Amino acid sequence: MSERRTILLEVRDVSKHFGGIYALNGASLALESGEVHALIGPNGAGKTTLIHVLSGALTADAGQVIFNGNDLAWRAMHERVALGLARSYQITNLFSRLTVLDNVTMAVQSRVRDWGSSFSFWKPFSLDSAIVDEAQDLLDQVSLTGLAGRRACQLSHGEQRCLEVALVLATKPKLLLLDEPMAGMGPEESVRMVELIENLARRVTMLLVEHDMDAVFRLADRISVLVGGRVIASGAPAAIRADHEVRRAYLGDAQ
Amino acid sequence: MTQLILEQALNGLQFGLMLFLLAAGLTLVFGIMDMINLAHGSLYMVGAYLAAAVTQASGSFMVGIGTAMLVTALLGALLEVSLLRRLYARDHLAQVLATFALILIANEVVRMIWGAQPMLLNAPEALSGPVSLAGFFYPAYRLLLIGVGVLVAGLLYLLVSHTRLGMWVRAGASNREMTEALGVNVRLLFTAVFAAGAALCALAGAMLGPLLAVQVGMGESILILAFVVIVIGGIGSIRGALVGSLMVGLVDTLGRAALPSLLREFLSPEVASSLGPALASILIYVLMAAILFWRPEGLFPARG
Amino acid sequence: MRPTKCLFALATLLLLGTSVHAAEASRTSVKVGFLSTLSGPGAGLGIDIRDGFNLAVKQLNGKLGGLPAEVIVVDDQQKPEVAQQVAEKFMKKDKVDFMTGIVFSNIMLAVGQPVFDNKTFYISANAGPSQYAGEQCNPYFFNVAWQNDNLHEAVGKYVMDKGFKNVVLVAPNYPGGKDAMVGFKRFYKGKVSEEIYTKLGQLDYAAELAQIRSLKPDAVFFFLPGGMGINFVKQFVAAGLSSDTQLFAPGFSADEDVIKAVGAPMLGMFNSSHWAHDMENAENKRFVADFQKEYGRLPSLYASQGYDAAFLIDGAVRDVKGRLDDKEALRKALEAKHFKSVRGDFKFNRNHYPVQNYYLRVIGRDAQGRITNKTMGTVFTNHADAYVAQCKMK
Amino acid sequence: MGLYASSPRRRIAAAMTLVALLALPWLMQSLDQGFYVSLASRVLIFALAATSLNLVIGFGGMISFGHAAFFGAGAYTVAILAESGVVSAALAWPLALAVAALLALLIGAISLRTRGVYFIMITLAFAQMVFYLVVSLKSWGGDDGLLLLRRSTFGSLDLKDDTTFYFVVLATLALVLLALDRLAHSRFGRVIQSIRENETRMEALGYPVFSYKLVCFVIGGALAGLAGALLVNQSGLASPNLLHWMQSGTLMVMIVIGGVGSVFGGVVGAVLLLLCEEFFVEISPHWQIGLGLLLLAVVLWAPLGIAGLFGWGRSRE
Repeated sequence: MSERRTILLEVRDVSKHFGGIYALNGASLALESGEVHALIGPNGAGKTTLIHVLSGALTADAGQVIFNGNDLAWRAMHERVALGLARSYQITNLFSRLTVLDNVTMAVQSRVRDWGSSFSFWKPFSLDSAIVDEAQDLLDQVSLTGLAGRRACQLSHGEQRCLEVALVLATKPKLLLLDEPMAGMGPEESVRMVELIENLARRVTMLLVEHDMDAVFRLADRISVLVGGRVIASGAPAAIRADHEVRRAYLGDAQ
Repeated sequence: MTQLILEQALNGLQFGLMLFLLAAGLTLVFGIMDMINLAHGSLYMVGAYLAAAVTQASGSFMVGIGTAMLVTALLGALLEVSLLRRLYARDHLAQVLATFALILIANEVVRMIWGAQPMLLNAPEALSGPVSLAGFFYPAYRLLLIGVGVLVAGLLYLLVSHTRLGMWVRAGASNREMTEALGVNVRLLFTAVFAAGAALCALAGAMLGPLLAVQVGMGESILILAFVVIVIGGIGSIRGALVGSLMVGLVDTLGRAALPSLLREFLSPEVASSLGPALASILIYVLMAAILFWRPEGLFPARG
Repeated sequence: MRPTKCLFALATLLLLGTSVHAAEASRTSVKVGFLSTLSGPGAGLGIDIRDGFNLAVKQLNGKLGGLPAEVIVVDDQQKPEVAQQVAEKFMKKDKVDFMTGIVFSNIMLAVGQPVFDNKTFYISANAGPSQYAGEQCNPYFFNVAWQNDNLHEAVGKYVMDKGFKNVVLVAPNYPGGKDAMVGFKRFYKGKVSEEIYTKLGQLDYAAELAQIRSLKPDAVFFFLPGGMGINFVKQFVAAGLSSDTQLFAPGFSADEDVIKAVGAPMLGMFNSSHWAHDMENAENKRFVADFQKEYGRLPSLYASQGYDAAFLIDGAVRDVKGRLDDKEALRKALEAKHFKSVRGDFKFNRNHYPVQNYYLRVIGRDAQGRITNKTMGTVFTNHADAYVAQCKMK
Repeated sequence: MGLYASSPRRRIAAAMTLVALLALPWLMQSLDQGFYVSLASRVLIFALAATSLNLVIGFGGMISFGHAAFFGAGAYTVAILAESGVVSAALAWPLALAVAALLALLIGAISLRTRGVYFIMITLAFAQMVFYLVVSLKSWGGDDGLLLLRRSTFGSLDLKDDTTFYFVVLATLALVLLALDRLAHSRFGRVIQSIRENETRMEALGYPVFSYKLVCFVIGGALAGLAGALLVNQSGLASPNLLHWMQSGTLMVMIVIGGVGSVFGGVVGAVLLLLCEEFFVEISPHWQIGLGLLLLAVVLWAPLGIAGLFGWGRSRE
């Protein structure tokens, strides 16, 4: 961890309020390329709001977000994805009536830099076998190969979470925003998900929002703590565990 | 000139208030139940026909209006319980199509009962002349319409903002799930709101009958205007419906009256005479598109 | 796959199931396609034309020119595109010999050309657009009523003669309405302070009445057929305008259908017509009496036109002895007009429009206390339309 | 439901229907029932119009209540061009298509900023604007509409002949259906259908959703314009009623009865509705009650339409 890495994402003094309530109040954060960075904090601390601001679903009232050297202000959601920023959803958000394979092919197909845009009206998709092959590969990686023909809505909750990850991976992101990937999972499913994330960590930078502290401390290279819309501490897991202020504001309550 | 503007403004007010009678029911059904009801105009037509038929049979316009409101309210409640209830959970396309089907059915049933020719409904003799109003004549019947419109708007305001029932209705419009959780019998509330909306439709139909014509298809053109009103005002908001109705009524009437002569000031007479009416008739739709562009949820959104 | 086939088989079956005709050389029946406005605000006019036409056929024992008559009645809903579809069906499927019934000029103009191209005779019992009187006059078009301008010309002349100085004109924005204004102004040379065009089918005239009030004319001439006129007169009186302003209208806006709906406010209104129910001639007396017996109401001028249209066909079919395919002979027979009209006499001009008298009527109470039209005098004698010069037909 | 997939079986059925339709004029002529050739042209033109709306609603998931504007725009373009002497189909029809496409681009670019009910209402508002604008412009015939006294000319083809015209219409419809079938299986088709299924997710995957929807809306509008160009040639009148919102409603009824989101849904619906109208109107003037009840029944119990009942709709398990 001592070697100096490049900063992939920098959040500078971002604020966002709804009516009179500040969900984010001058939050700042820096992600180094290649790390798994966990974002923790009590409920209502503004974690999901931050994810929304980063992905472009919400616009910040103040502050700046720099991703890979690009200022993200005014960039639409799809432009951010093209820059290599992808997110998963806290509540499963799939094409529930499409098959599992179609879900993933739609995600693979989205990569303009590899396949060109999808303004192709005549050529049957079935001839784009490279896209289908890649989708099959991704299903392998999340161990859903056998379920390719099922509809997404017929999968179990854990399987749907895995499919969610496959969709995000398919966009080949530089940075992955994972919003509570283990929410609502049973113990066995959680173990599988942790393994999956560990596997991915070698290839992609991640910002992980998660409540499961065991998972967070096992996966994260660094942890930031968000309280009241502000990052109160950032550092290696051990340092965070030891941080006095964090213990008082957050972990103290939990443990 | 001032007299002309005043008279046109009164005309706009009268038109707007009658639109409000239709829009009030529509906006509540739309807001609370998230249901597009194209058949709202058919209730207006049915109300007008009932009023005409009962007035002819009984000889009394008041009896005609009363019966029409009552029967239309019952019909509305019946419709809600038997059919519309099944559509609340469906998508908008299904709602549009099912209620479009109701328009077709209602038109044919009316045609079967009362024939294809317009029906005659005359205002009471006493109201068929003009009254003197600050130096000029204005039709007494149109003044009555303005009075009724103001009265209904006032009553609705009191009902919605000062009674328990009104509180439920407002709560239902802004958050249905929460209202259910508070233990309000939402199904009954829906039926009641729908019946009340139907009664207001009948009132509008009966009141406008002597002025316009009681005929098949009368509901369709006014329905679109009512939709414009509630979209401008914000779906689910009674206040929005009132503001929207008055805006549409005044903009439409004054636009028709003033725009052609206004354009004549800037353009050649030929261009003005062809462009004037064209612009006047699309004015309210331009207004609606502009409002949706700047405020995609209307002026007074009920949901928040 | 099977459902598609089924559907197609069904369609074919339906197509085949409908009536099949064989072309015949000498006719055993006459087919008339009666296309008219029978629903909506203009319905009263179409219904009167139909009832007049049917009454004539009934008096002729269900025959026209001695051949059994088949009259196919269809509603055009006052929509040009509906009328076009019906006309096409009349020509190509029913293969009618004559068409008649259209009320409104815009519908007539939408339907006319294909009908003439198909060499089907059209006997107009109402619509008389200026186009068909002038440059576009056609051997297959006959009008037993009038040219659109005529009744308005008569009012214009009367208003001029009576010395009115400041007139406002109101008419719907369609060919008939434009013809009306042109016709009125052809004989009225005084000041017209405004020409107001309203939407066809408009029912609320609040804005127009306010405008009239501010213009302070001494007379208003309006041409608003059917329900439009009913509403206009009612609202005109309700607005208190009738005390200072004299209303004038062509017979269309002041006929029995309008009087029945409006009642007393119409008393004292002047209007023009080529026919009136109180005209003294044997044909008219029989027509008015039979019409009242059959339908329980006084006939309107529309009814008289429908009635005349049937008799024009009757006379012509009789003259050619049922050889309906000899179009040339049939045309000559129609031009010769082998019947006596209920309006007294008229003859066809070379554009196939009538040359006839026009009268002034006033609305008052008759001997039985009914509100109805009374004939006052003659405005024009043997009056032709203004467009015949442009017609190249011999 | 899910993504549209056509089976070989369905393709064979379509081919057989095509053969039957090719034989129709010959059959009708021999029975001296030329009227039905003309009727068939009309039905096929409406099938084309309904199909264009099905692309927007059924595939794109955009509930447009203003499709009549594009239908009418095509008709009026041809009629206005004919007034000024342009009668060549090779020129007038593509122009009608282009005008409708341009109008759809304009209306779509503004309307697609809104969602749900507001989208339905704003498309309706724009269609009403077009309607009232046309009705008020006297030079475009106002309430009366514009007459097209002569059909367009098309090289050496005599379009005045009902049978020739019928074949031109049939060829156009067949081509459009083929193209739509290809489109449904193309990458673009998959994208718009997925947007219909889950728009937010498509956005999160990096698709410029707005552009895809707009392109789909414009293609739908353009095809409606082509249908309008054909219709004005069939009927000889560009009537303001073509632009009326009831016309939009009727097209919607056709695709819902036929099958929303099925390539042949629009065709099935148009054929069924217009043939019913043609034949039941003679049985009873009140046949629209039956239509209303049928529509209600379809909405309540067969949301996938006739095509869905027979399983020619979207792919199933």
